[in-house]
Amino acid sequence: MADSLVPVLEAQERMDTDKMWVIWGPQHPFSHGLWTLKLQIDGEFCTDADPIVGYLHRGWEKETENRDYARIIPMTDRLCYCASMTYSHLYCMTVEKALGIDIPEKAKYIRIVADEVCRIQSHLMWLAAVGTDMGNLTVFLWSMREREYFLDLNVKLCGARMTTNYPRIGGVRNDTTELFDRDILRTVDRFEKAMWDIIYLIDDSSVFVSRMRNISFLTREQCANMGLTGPAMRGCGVDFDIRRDDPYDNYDKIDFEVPVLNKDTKVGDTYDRYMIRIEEMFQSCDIIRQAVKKIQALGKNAPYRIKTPTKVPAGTTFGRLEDPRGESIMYLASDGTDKPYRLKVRSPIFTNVSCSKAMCKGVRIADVPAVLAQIDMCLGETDR
Amino acid sequence: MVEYSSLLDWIRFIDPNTNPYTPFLSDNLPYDIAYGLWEIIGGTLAWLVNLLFPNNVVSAWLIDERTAVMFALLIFMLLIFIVAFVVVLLNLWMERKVLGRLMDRRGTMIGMKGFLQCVADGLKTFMKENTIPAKVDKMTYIWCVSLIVGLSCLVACMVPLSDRWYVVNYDTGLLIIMAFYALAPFFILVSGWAQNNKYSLIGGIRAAELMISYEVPMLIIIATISLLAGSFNINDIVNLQDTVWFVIPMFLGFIVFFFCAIAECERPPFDIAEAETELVEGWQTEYAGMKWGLIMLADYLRGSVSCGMVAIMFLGGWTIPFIGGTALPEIVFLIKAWFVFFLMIIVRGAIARVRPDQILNIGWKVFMPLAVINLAIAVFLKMGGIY
Amino acid sequence: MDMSLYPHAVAMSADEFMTWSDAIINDLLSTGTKKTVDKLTGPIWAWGMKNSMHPLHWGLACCALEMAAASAPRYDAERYGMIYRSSPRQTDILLVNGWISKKIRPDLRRLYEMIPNPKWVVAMGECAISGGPWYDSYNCIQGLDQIVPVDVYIPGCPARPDAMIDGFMLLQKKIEDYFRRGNFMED
Amino acid sequence: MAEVYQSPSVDEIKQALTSNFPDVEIISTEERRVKAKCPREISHDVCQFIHDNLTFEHCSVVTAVDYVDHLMVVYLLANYYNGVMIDLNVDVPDDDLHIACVTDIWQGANWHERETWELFGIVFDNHPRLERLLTPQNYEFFPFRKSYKMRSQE
Repeated sequence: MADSLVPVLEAQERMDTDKMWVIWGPQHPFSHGLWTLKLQIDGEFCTDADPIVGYLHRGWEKETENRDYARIIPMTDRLCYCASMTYSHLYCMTVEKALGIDIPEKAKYIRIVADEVCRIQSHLMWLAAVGTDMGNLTVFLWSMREREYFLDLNVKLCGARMTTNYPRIGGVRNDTTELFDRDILRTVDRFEKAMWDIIYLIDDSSVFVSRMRNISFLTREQCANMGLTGPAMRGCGVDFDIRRDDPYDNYDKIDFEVPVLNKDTKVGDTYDRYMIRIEEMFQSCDIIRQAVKKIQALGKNAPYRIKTPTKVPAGTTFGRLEDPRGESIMYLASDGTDKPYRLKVRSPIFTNVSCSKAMCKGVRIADVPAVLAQIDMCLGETDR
Repeated sequence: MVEYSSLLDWIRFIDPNTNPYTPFLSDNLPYDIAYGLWEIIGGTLAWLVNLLFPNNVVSAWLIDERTAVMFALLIFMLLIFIVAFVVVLLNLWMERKVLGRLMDRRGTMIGMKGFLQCVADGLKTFMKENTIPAKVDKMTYIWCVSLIVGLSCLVACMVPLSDRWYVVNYDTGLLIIMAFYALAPFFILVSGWAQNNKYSLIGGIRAAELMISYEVPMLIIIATISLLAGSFNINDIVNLQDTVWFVIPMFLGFIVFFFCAIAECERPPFDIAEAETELVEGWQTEYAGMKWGLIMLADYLRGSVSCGMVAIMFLGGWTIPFIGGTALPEIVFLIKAWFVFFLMIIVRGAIARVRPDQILNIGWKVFMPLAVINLAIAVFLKMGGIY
Repeated sequence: MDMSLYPHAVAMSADEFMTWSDAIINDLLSTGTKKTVDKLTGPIWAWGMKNSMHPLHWGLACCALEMAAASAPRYDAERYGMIYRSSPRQTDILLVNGWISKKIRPDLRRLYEMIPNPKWVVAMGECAISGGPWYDSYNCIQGLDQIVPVDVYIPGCPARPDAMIDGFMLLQKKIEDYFRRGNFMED
Repeated sequence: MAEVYQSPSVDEIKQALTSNFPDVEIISTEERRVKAKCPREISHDVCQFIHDNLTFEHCSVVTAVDYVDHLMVVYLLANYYNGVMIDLNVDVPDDDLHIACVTDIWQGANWHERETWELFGIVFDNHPRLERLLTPQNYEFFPFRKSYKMRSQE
């Protein structure tokens, strides 16, 4: 009997299907940005993935070594163009820390407001990307419609739609404009209502939910070890938010909840990672309301910017901030001149992309865009 | 030979049914129109030729009954195709406008409220370079397009618009339409292979995967309907619905058939063969210019056939309950078909694309039992003597 | 009847056919038929092409977000028949909206070659026009026109959606000129 | 081995590091921040200790700074329970650019190390895949070194 099994096994071996490498990118509709994903597929299943980045590398860090401190701010806007304010905020915060100065209260609150507006707008861009990745253009267009209102707030605050060039070392460029607080509260109220339209469209549709449920599980340990940060990490049970646990710029004076899912089970799937961002948008609305109240309490004539020296004393320091996509860090080594000696940017996506191998293993091809959409690609900051 | 001098002597406007060679057994409006047109054209030509060369053979041949049937059939073909084509353009226009409105946009706005957009697209694909990638299997690459487009045109022409607007009136009309309709996925599979592109290969395989999942419930429902009607003849099926549409007793069947019809013409949410985010353009990735334009046209032709089938089988075709036939049954039929297409657009706007394995699941675990339940209901109705 | 006197009446070899058809085309070109046909058909083709511009769905950098915003409800570029296609074979316009690094340069050229004729290239934003803020980078190309011929430049950093739509309307004029110039029997 | 802290305070970190590794030098501390310096030979052991015993699960950054005469590798390590970060600096001499790889401790350090190698030329020993990541494969210089001048710097 045992002998007769041998030819059968051989036949099975011969019937093995070949694995195939499919290369997605650099021009591919799923890559929101410019990167390549090499996928090894076995039938409909992915068995391996190899992300390739660097198509947008322009030596950002090297170029900053040739600019004044003040002239780097517009460049930081172009690091992550979905949420440009967070990076200029982070940069200014890092330099202020190196200078050892404290900025006015009002500037801190304005930065918080601007940050959260950017967070909502970036998450809406992400939602739009989820819509196209899932094959539903309605979600894309509806969230783009909502995003325009927040871009209008940017215009109202500083005159530019996306690359705002607004924070300054030692404060912000200008005070809040007239009626800005009224407009922002109206926009936020309106947004909270309109958001439910999109949520009904997605969460009430079993197709949407079943496409995200039960695929690409990540455990808490995996997330921490691989360096996956941001909403994706909080969906998998890591209870950590820099705004709460390592507060900067008066976030400790604001009362808000950090949405975390699966605190007990410590395993999260794609749908959890999706839910976190939706929750975060509502939390951001809350933060905006509180911060606007604080700005109003400070009065119109409160200072919003202080003079700072142009030269930064020698030494190394770093600032840390909760980006819409995760943990971003700027590491500044200065040598006492008016130009940074070295400025390193830690972009959350850079590490998150490296996790795509673990995220894509074992899922179907059709799920790969849905899984990777939860990273929320922004290649400008990844490649730098 | 009679001496013909006046033009009106040459154009006689006889009833085509008195022509012994008429291929149609019953009234056929497009054929009547085509016959009348040919009488005008052929008569005028014959008159002109007769003026120059009296008593020649050619003018006699031109007004011969057999010649008239031949040319009338040619014009008839053109007429049927043009009507199907215009219906498809209207479908396309409706899709763009309705989808635009669903998404808070205006849709396209080029000429005549956006209707000319598809004409512009067509002209543009005409202008584009006809590229054939270097490493494709050229024969299959080109022939598959022709077959897909040709079959789709054929099927679109075969759907009758009313009992007087049809191409053939076989007793097995429904089956023939379905048979031609189900052929296209094979050619999609072959063309996906021929393109030497991994995306299109996966797309082609997915088209085959899609086919085995919805074709069976779809055929069961067609069998159910023909069981109720007692024949596969489209006329019989429609005539049976002059009081109650089949959508009321066969509601389950309607739902299942509607979604299967969406899957059959590979429209979103069942467009896994050309799933944009995964497979760029799926099995059409390497097609460019005119070929791609024709493929898009074929897609919409198949869409309009799907809608027509739903209208015939469940919504009473060209009849209105208790009134029966109207003066313009074609318009009644088209309005119903467009309503079904409108529903399809709404579904497209609301639902995300489903996964291939989900389609298999839905096809075999949901649609299949529902179709069988539907069949059971039909059997009970038949036994109860209601139909 | 001696068929050898009329070899062309039965069949032609490929070479013979080519010389014969070349002669006919040259006759047509020299007698002004081309001009007439162009004059008659040019506006139709121009109208078709300019109302059905299909740019390549390819987002590089900041301007890609504005490209997405341009097709969103507020700006709605689909009114002009602009639909983004993902496969370069089905597009007419290569829209480059970002800086071009040395790593993407060969791919960009390849994408350009893959688009069937007639095709146009639009450089959107400072980076694609001249390198923009990355003028001294070691890894960036200073301008798209160093790789492919560019038809329309849309300035801005990033260019606003309205600027982008304006740029595409300029491109429509260019398309019209292209077809007015005539392309009958150009192949 | 020493006891395991899940959520160590700054003082505890300082104490644990200096008692277990006499060569580690604590440069400065502030609220939720510890800055330490360690010699190259024990960097891997220190990282292992920080990961296992101080529960620093997350490696935020691995990068380098070029001080012309020597290079400094910087590790920024984070704790997920109380938000404390350790800034661990390791000096690497200019003529022998080798340092132990920490990818076996934190997988997240993988790409950071690849990036640091391609931009600075610091070789991480035992790295699973030390290839060019951001720049084209045919680059043969290390652009972030101070010796490489950009066009406008010349």
